[in-house]
Formats: sequence, structure tokens, C-alpha cells
Amino acid sequence: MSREITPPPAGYDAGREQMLDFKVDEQLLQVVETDAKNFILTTVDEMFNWARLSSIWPVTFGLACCAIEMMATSATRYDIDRFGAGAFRATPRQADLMIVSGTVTAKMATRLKLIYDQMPEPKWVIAMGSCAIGGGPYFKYGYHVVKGVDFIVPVDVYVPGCPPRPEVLLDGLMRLQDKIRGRKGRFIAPKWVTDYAKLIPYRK
Amino acid sequence: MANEPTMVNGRGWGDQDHVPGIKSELLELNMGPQHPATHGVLRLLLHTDGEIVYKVTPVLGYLHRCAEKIAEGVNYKQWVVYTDRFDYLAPMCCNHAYVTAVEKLMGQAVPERAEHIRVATSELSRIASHLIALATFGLDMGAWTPLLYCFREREEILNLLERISGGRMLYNYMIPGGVRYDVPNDNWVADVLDFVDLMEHNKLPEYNTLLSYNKIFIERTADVGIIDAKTALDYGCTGPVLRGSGVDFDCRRDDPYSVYHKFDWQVQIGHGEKGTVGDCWDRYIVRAREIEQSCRIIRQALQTLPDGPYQALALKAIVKVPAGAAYTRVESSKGELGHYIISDGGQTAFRNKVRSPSFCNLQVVEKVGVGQMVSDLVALVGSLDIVLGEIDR
Amino acid sequence: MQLLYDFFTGQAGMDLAGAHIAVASLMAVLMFTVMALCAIIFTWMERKVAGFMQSRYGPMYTGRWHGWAQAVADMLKILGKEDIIPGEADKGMFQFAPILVLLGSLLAWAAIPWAPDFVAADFDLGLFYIFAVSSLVVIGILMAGWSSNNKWALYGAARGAAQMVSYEIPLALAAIPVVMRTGSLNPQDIIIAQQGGIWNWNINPIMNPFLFIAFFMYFIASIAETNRGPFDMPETESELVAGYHTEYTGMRFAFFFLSEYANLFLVSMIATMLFLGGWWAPFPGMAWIPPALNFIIKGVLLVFLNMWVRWTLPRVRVDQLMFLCWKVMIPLSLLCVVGAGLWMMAWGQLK
Amino acid sequence: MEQNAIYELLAGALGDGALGFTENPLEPWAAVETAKVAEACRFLRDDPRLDFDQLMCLSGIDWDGFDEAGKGKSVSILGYSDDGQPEKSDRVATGDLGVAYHLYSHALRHKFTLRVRVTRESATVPTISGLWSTAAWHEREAWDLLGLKFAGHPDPRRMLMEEDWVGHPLRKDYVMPDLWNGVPLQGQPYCANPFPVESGGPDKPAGDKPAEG
Amino acid sequence: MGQYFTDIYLAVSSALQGMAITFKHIYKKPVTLQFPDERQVMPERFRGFVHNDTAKCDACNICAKLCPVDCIYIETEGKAKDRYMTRYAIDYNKCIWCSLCTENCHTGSITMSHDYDHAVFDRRTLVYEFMDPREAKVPCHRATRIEQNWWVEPKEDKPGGDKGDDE
Repeated sequence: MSREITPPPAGYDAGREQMLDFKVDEQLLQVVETDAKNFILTTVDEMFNWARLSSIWPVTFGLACCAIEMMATSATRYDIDRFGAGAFRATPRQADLMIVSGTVTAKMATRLKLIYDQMPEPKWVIAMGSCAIGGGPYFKYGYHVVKGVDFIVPVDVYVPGCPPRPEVLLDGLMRLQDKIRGRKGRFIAPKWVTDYAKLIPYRK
Repeated sequence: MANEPTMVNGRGWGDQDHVPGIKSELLELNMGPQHPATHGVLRLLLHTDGEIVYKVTPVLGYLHRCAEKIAEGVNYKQWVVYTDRFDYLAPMCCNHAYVTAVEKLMGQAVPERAEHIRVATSELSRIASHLIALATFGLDMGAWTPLLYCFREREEILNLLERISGGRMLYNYMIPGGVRYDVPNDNWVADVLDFVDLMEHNKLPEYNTLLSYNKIFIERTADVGIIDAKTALDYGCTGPVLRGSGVDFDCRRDDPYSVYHKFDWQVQIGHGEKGTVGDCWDRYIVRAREIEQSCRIIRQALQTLPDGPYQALALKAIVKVPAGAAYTRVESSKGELGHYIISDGGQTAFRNKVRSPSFCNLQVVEKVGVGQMVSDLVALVGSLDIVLGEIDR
Repeated sequence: MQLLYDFFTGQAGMDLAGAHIAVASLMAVLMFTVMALCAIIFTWMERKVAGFMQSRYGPMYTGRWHGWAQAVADMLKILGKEDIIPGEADKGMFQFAPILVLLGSLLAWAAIPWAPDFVAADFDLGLFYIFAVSSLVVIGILMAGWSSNNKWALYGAARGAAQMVSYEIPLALAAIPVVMRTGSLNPQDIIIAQQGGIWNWNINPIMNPFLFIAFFMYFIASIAETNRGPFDMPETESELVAGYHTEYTGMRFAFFFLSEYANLFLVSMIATMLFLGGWWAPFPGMAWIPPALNFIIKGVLLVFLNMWVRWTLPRVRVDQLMFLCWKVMIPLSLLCVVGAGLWMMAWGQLK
Repeated sequence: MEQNAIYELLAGALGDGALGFTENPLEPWAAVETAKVAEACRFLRDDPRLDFDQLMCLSGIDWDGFDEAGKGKSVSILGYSDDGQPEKSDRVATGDLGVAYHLYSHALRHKFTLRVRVTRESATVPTISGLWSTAAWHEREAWDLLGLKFAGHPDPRRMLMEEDWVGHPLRKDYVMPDLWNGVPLQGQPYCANPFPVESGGPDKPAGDKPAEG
Repeated sequence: MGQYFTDIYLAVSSALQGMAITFKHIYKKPVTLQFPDERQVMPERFRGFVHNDTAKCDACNICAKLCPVDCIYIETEGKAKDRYMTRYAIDYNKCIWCSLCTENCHTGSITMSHDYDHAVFDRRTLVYEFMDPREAKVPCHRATRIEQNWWVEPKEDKPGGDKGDDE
């Protein structure tokens, strides 16, 4: 299997200034600092962490538009199964990860909480898409929309986008793996991306 | 109706003793909102006796996103964004429906080129939506592999639409009076035509072999969930559900909008080849054949793409619509998508009621689902091809 | 086997009864290990096969090379999951059901002849024993579905019981022509009777076309027996949420998981034993291949066939499944029994 | 058939229940008396000259604050503010509610629009769910979102919201909820300016108000 | 009886045809894009995160008005020639990548970048501040901009110049 790194696309040339923060390292540091007490870094723990991060089974839980992108992520072109996360379980009892993919309405929120409670520990939540992160387009007049799923359940990784491309969900999955591992692993962005990110001035 | 006992095949439920001396009652079963067969967050409340379903009560609203309220708060151009999120499987069709309604109110003529582009993108979107319909229907029947093949082709469509609109899944591409961007110069038209050829001659036969004409699949779907023409009209079914029942009606042909009248294509209806007219297989095959027709339309629309402007209005930031009311309907991938807009002459609609096809199509489950087996109910719901974003809005 | 007995009676200084116990425990441990191992391998294989059939890769990253460690990670992770017993569940039955399911397939593994001199338990009634103990799985599934106190699980269990009890019949009927040809129920005898290359195997349609049909009967019935492929009624993902194991978490779910793949390999091995010449090499000149390897390769090929069917065909409905069993499979396999008998009488093959 | 011809037929059948016909190039519509609407629909469906076999759409409308002059000065609805709290208003709503029926005939290929208006206090319309089954859900939705009661409806529950939801959201005077059944519906004020002190210091000009976001 | 055997024949033959198709795919190269190692080249119009070049921006507020979800926050201080932009923030919690804001920007400062894959651990980091008023405030009036050596849009493009001043 060839592992060639593709050249940077045209959109990434330094002439075009894109000033997004690339603060993943720092955020991870924060996570590690807060979770340092929980990670007794013995070999067994490392092994179990490895097992957990390489087999994250999501629960089949599609809410709205993002659910289609979630399906696309698990389908041929992006194939989330490469990360071992392709075994979508219909029952929350056997799942590790809940991808909240779409708008969480008031009526759904109670069910969402129930499904979260039914999942066995350790469990994680990814908030996918603007709606799940913070109400998104339904913020202003959405009388029936919960403005952020973190009101209901604790969220580990936020995946911005409306809907996020499958790549972004995969990126979110890798961030989640980093979080489970407690440090940055081999699923890092290609070098040209990090190089490019260094060019971006750091902002508060 | 709601709380009355239903009789099926002469057998009722409730206090009736099926076995003398043992009192039996129906099993109340919650299908959804988190259930793999409900295509999102639909909840079906079933009353079953073993495998036989005696009563189906759909419970909606798990994805009620207040779109009609938002329509009264944001202006016409901004609300195009929200129409994307109704039927998120075919957003171009939803855009098309909305801008058609606004243009009708404004009395705005649309350039020929823009109409051709709209038709082509809408039909591409329709193919994508029908592909998902075939795929998820196959998944409901337990066939995994067609799902992934259909998604493979859908990715191609999304890439094509991304090149023209910039968005991968939700496009926000059409505006009142035209489209936002012209056709890109990078060989887009040729690529679409290539894809259409591939789809029609290569991929569709593959799906047909793998799924449509598979004997197990036919056994699962033929003679199952029969919706006769009268029921379909009574329940306001539209689109492939209505055509699957043998009613020859298509808004694109019979209530013409845009430039569909210029093209040569046929409305596909169900003939009951494998069972009875109006069964699940008919609805399924109508979709499969509509993909073919959409390919024909795209080919004609792009081969005769006229020159000229692609927007009638210069890019005005705010669109004002004269006072009035109009109901406009177009044929979305799921059926007749209608917008009833009441305008008070300002930037914002006073009332915008959306008549969504899935909402009306789903209602038929209450009638047809009775007396089916649980597996057949899954097939029925799958064959209706509902999208919850559109039902709950 | 004789070597082991010699070892225990000679060097370890045990009497015969002691040697029996020692060998039996050794075999039990060995069989369990092999079973767990093959479950792990087949999980990975299933995901890869499914992936490539669907034009994607399947696991790629876990363990670097094509995700070979994927199933190991799955198992390790499942070990570390929280064990939930629903409050309303029938606790004793809920806990015992997965063990029973696993026991059913594990017991049957004992009578599998891996090589001419290697079989964990060498009975004369081996084939009968295998069919008998593998029916235990049904009871486990029924218990699991009932005790979970979940309606979907109950549905799955009821469907599973109906299906597996029905398909026991064509499964056993399809094996009868083979027994008629061999004149023995001992697995080793059945294999030895197929000596002499591929044309002497029971599947050879020229030798006996009815045995050839019986092989397909057996194969279809075995898919239903393992609850896979187009016949996965008890756990139909799109109808019943996860069927009888809806409420199971962690280790207990792993037992069901393990037993599914153990059963899969078990039925494939039985098919190999009955129809594909067991541990004989396909051609006489290939005798240098270790018999156990022959046996395993044939088994894995059948497993692949099983996966291939599973990832291609849509699922049948539960009443069609019953129709298929009672109105197609059973008449046809009865026909096979009669036809094979007549054929053997005509050509003098009957023992 | 032309729409005014249809109206002639309808007026002949209804008598004084028909309140008039509005010619409009976009959408001509007929007003009927509220109590007679089921009767009118039955006539439109059953008369062989009309044969309306499909109810395309049934829309509830809240006419409160509608700018009849067509200048776009209708009352604006309330939403959530930037930091996610519900906006309040003192205005008391008084306007009528209304229902619009859009009919279509597959056989004869013609359309027709009916409208009724009821007052806010007695917002009850006869149901037509016995005529077209599809009306049942549309009417439930109208009850849910606008608080229009449909007399004789077989299943008069809310369609989209839960039964214990307070208010009817599509009314113009609806105030957004901040909590329902333990589910928080207000937003989080994450969009606040992180540099408030430096920019608004005492010795600097006060500056104009923050722009509307 | 004939129907019975026809059905069996059809079932077997159609199953075998399907199996032939799936078997063919085993030998085809998968279409999967192995994401972290391979990336798709985005089309020219691709809409990634919205990016504002604050050096060019003159706080005319059109983007904030056009935004359907109100996710752009612009704060200014002072009037006329002393009008300075003190904050330009975009809340990606709400942003829906619709590109309505970029359409009518007369300075061309707000664009859709091609950057899209940034999952984060904390939701607050998604409110992105494009400028730090402690470093430099951005003058909005054209004359002030020329005076202080900021970028101004060429005159011929927009005769109205700094018309956004009154917004």
C-alpha cells in the first residue's frame, strides 16, 4: 500500500493568507494536564488505551443532515473502518462513541440523554456540525432546538462544519484518539499542513 | 381512528382471547427514534401480535427545526440557506422549489442559461437522492453492499456539485433570479456528461443485477405494502410513491416549471411487474428508472446549454418581494414540494408554509402498515423514502 | 494423541484414568485457545473481505499492516468495558445465557478431527454428538432474549429459536447420505472413506450427484444455523435493533461475538469433514502437505464463501425463511437421502 | 376549468356561505364562511365537474400584525438575543387566524384555493380530514403550530411538539422558551468580546454601540 | 410445481450473478481516499472556514447583516474619521459555510478559505477573534486609512469609496 503524501493543494500556498488557529497541540496539552491524574501510565494502561482508541465503535445515531455525512464517512470513499471505527452498533449497549450528528431538538434531547446513559463506560461523545455544537443556524429563532449538545451530555470533541466534510469527522476521530491516548500519536497531519500552520501568527 | 381497535383479517385485539383461558394483549413496541430502520429520528409506535402489526402510529417532531418560524425572521435570500436543510439528500431541488416560488411572486424572469444550469443541478441532486433511496432501501432489506456502491457514485455527484457551487452537501446555489455562479471553466460540463454516461450504462445495470432483480429482494418487496391509486391520492402521496401506484403524474411534465418542457423524457410509473401495482418493488423500480430519465434530462440540458447571463438581477444583497400570496410546487426527489408564501411587500416573508412531500407520503403508513409483518413495515417505510428534515421541518 | 497418552502414562507416571483427565484438560484449553484465536482472525477477515467487496479497505491502521491487530484491539477493548445488567433483567439467566451459547459451540469443537491422529475426543458417535451439542446454542439464545427484558431481544430470541430448531433438520438430513456411504458416524471414518484425491470426495458430482446437492443443502442450512448472511433473523440490524444481544455489554457480548465466529468455523469444518475430504490433500501427489493444514485451508475457504454470500445477498423475511426450510430444504434433502441411497445401491457403493 | 367558473359553481352550491372571490394574477382565491368550509370541500371533491381529488396543501396563517398596505411593515417576530436569552415584547396580539386550502384535480388538471378566517378567540374550523385523509396531519400541525382547533378531528393531538409544550410557536406573539421539561433551550453567551476593558477604557471615547451581529 | 422449481432456479441464478459482481470488486482497486495520508484537491470555489483579512476590512458591516445566522461580530468605536474597528469575530459554532457574506464584500477582505479540518476540544475556541485591539486598531475611514498607511481598495473599483461608513 503506497503511503505517498500528496502535494499541498493550490489553496494552501503561503500567498493566500488564511489565519485560522492551529492550536491542537495546546488544546491537547490542556487535556493532558487536566486528565493527568487519571492516566497512570503503566504498560497495561497504555495497552488498554491503545485498544480503546483503535476500536471505537460508534452507535448508529443519525439525527439530521450530518448523519448523511456520517454515513458517507463510513462508506466507500472515506471509510471510517480504516481506523477500526466502522462497526456501527445499533444498540448503545455495545457502543463506545456517540456521534451527535445533527440538530438536537428539545424532544430529542431527553432521548439523547437516555441513549448516552445506556452506553457502558468508557464512552465518548463527538458533537458533529454547527447544530450539535451550538445550535448553529437555528440559534436565533429555534424555539425547539437545544443550543449545543453540551447542555445535555459532556462532549469530547467538536467537529465544526455545516455539515462537516467527512475528512473533518475523521480529523475529529483522530483528535479523540489523541485524547484517549493522552498524547499526540502517529495520526498527525501531514508535514506541509503543520508547516503551514506555523506560518499563521498565533492569536488569542 | 386513533384509539379505536383495528380489525385485521377478521381478527381483532384487546380483550379477545386467542387461546381459551389465556388472556392476550398486544405488544406495544417503540420503533425509534433511535432505530436503524427509521431513516433518522422517526418514531413508530407499533402494536403487534407476534410478527403482525395491528396498529402503526408515527410520532413526529424529533427533528422539528422551526424552519417556518425562521422564514418569518430572515429575509428571502437568507432563507435559501434553510431550504437546503429540508431535504438534505436533494438540496438543489429544495433550492429550486423555493426560488421558483419567490420568482413567481416577484414576477421575475430567469435567463435561459440559468434555467438550464438549474435543471442540470437539480437532476444531479435527484440522482444523488434516489441513489440514497435505493441504498437505504437495500440496507433495510439487509443488503449492505449496494449501499456502499451507491455512496461511491454519490460521491462523484457531490464532487461535481462542489465544483459548481462550492458546497459539498448543502449548496445554497440558487438565488432568486438565477444561480450564484456560472458553470466553471474546468471542463465541468464534459465531466458531468461522462458521469451521466457511466451512471446510465455501467452503474445502473450493476445495481439492477445486485439488488433489483435479485430473487430474494423481489420476494421481500413484491406484493408488500401495496398502496393502491385511490389510497395514494386520498393521502396526498406524490412523487415516486404516487407514480409507483400507477398514477401517471409528474409536476415536471403536468404542471411545468423551469425548462423541463424543452426536453424529451418520460414519466415512469409502476406496472406491477413482479407483483401488484403499488407494492414496494414498484416504488423502488420507479426510482431506479427515474435515475435513467434524469440522466437523459441532464444530457439534453447541458448539451443545449445556451450562452447568456446566469443571473437576472445584479447581485443585490437584499431581495424585496411585492405583496401577495402564491402556492408554487415543483417536483423534488421525494415528490411535490410546495411553498405557500404570503408576502407583505418587505424583505421577509409574512408566512411561508412548506408542503413537504415526505410529510404527506409518510401518513399512508397509518393505513397500509396495518396487517403487515414487522419486516414488511420496515420495507414499507424504506420504500416511501422519507427524509425527516423535510417532515418535521 | 497416542504420543500424549504415552507421555502422561510413561514420563509423568500417571495411571490411565489420570492420563485421560490430563489429556482432556489439555485439549479443552487448547480448543478454547484455538477457538478464541479463530474468532479474532475471522473478525478481521470478515472486515477485510467486506471492505474489498465494497470497494474500500477495511481496517488499515491498527497494527500497521492492513490493520491486522484490529480484532485484538476489539477484544481487549471489550474486556475493559463496563458490565451492565439491566435492572429489570432476570439476573441469573442473563448471566448464564452467553456462557451456554459459548459452551454449545465449544463442546462441538471436541469431536473435530484435525488430523489422522489428532482429535480431542474420538467417539464413534461423533457426528451425532456434534449436532446434538450445537443445539445448545438455541437454548442460550432463548434465555438471552427472554432474560434481557427487552422487546427487541425477545423478538430476536423467538425468531432465533424458530429458525435454528427448523434448520437443524435439513442440516442433519443433508449429512445422512454421507453417513450412508461411509456406514459410520465417526468423523475419522467418514474422512478415511474419502481417501484418494478430489474425485473420491463426497462432493464429486460424478460419483454421486445427490451428495453434491446435499453439500449445498448443508451449506445453506449451516448459514441459517449460524445466524449469518441472508438468514440473520435473530439479530437483523435494520429491524430488531441488535436482536437477542441488544442488552448485552462488554464481556458478555464478547461471548456471543466469539460464539458466532466459532460456530461459523465449526460448520465449515463439518462441511469439510463430510464433503470435502477432511484432511486429505486434493491430489495424491500432495501428501507432503500436513493434514491439519489441508483441513484448515478448506475450512477457511468455506468461511470465505459464507462471508461472500453474506455481503452480497439481501436478507429474507422470517416467514420466507420458514418456507425455505420446510417447503424447499427438507423435501429436497429427503429427496437427496432417497436418491443417494438408490444411486449407491445401483452402483454398489452402499456399505 | 377557470377558477372563477369554479367559484360560480361553488357559490351556487353554498348559497350565502361563499363570501367572495378575489381575482389575482398570482393566486385567485375564494373566501368561504368558516362553518361552511367542510361543506364547500365536500362539494368541490364530489362534484363530477370539479373532481378535486388531491388536497395539495393546508396552511394555517396568523394574520396578526399583517401590513395590508403591502409596504413590508408587518410586525417582526421575537427570537433569542445574541447571548441566547429570549426576547420579550409588550405588544398584545389581536389579529385573526386563517386557513388556506389548496386543491388540485388530477383528472381535470385545475387548481383552486379556499381561504377562511377566524378570530383569535374562537379559532375553530370544521375538519376536512374525513374528505381527504391527508388533511388529518396538516390539521394537527396547524393546531400544534398556530393553535387552530379543528372541530371533529379524530386525533386532535399535537403533531410536532410534545403534548405539554406551552404556546403555539408560529403565532406572531410567541415568546421563545428558555426551558422545557428540564431541557435548556437558551444559548450560551460565548460570543462576548474577550477584550472589553482595553477597548472601553475611561480615558477613551465611549464609541458607538456594538454593531448588530 | 413448475413455478416452484423456476423460483428456486431464479433465486440461485440471481444470487450467483450478484456474487459475481461482488467478487469482481475484490480485485479492483478500492476507491477509498486514505484521508490523513492523502487529501483531495479542493475545487476553486470550495467553501472552507470563513477568513477575514482585517488589514483590508473597513467594518462596513454588510457581511454581518447578510449573515443568515448572525455569526459575525463587528465592534467599532468613534465616528466618521475616528471610527476604528476594535473587534472582528466569527463564531464558527453558528457559521454554516453559506458564503453569503463573501458575495457582497466590496473590499474583498472576507473570503472562504480552503481550510476545513479543525476539530477542537473546546467549543470556546471556535469563536475566532480576527484581531487584537491591543496591538492595533483598524481605521475604517478611507482618509484615515490612507493617512496611516493601511491598504485601501483601488478607487476605480468602487466610486463610492468608503460608503460603508454610515452603516
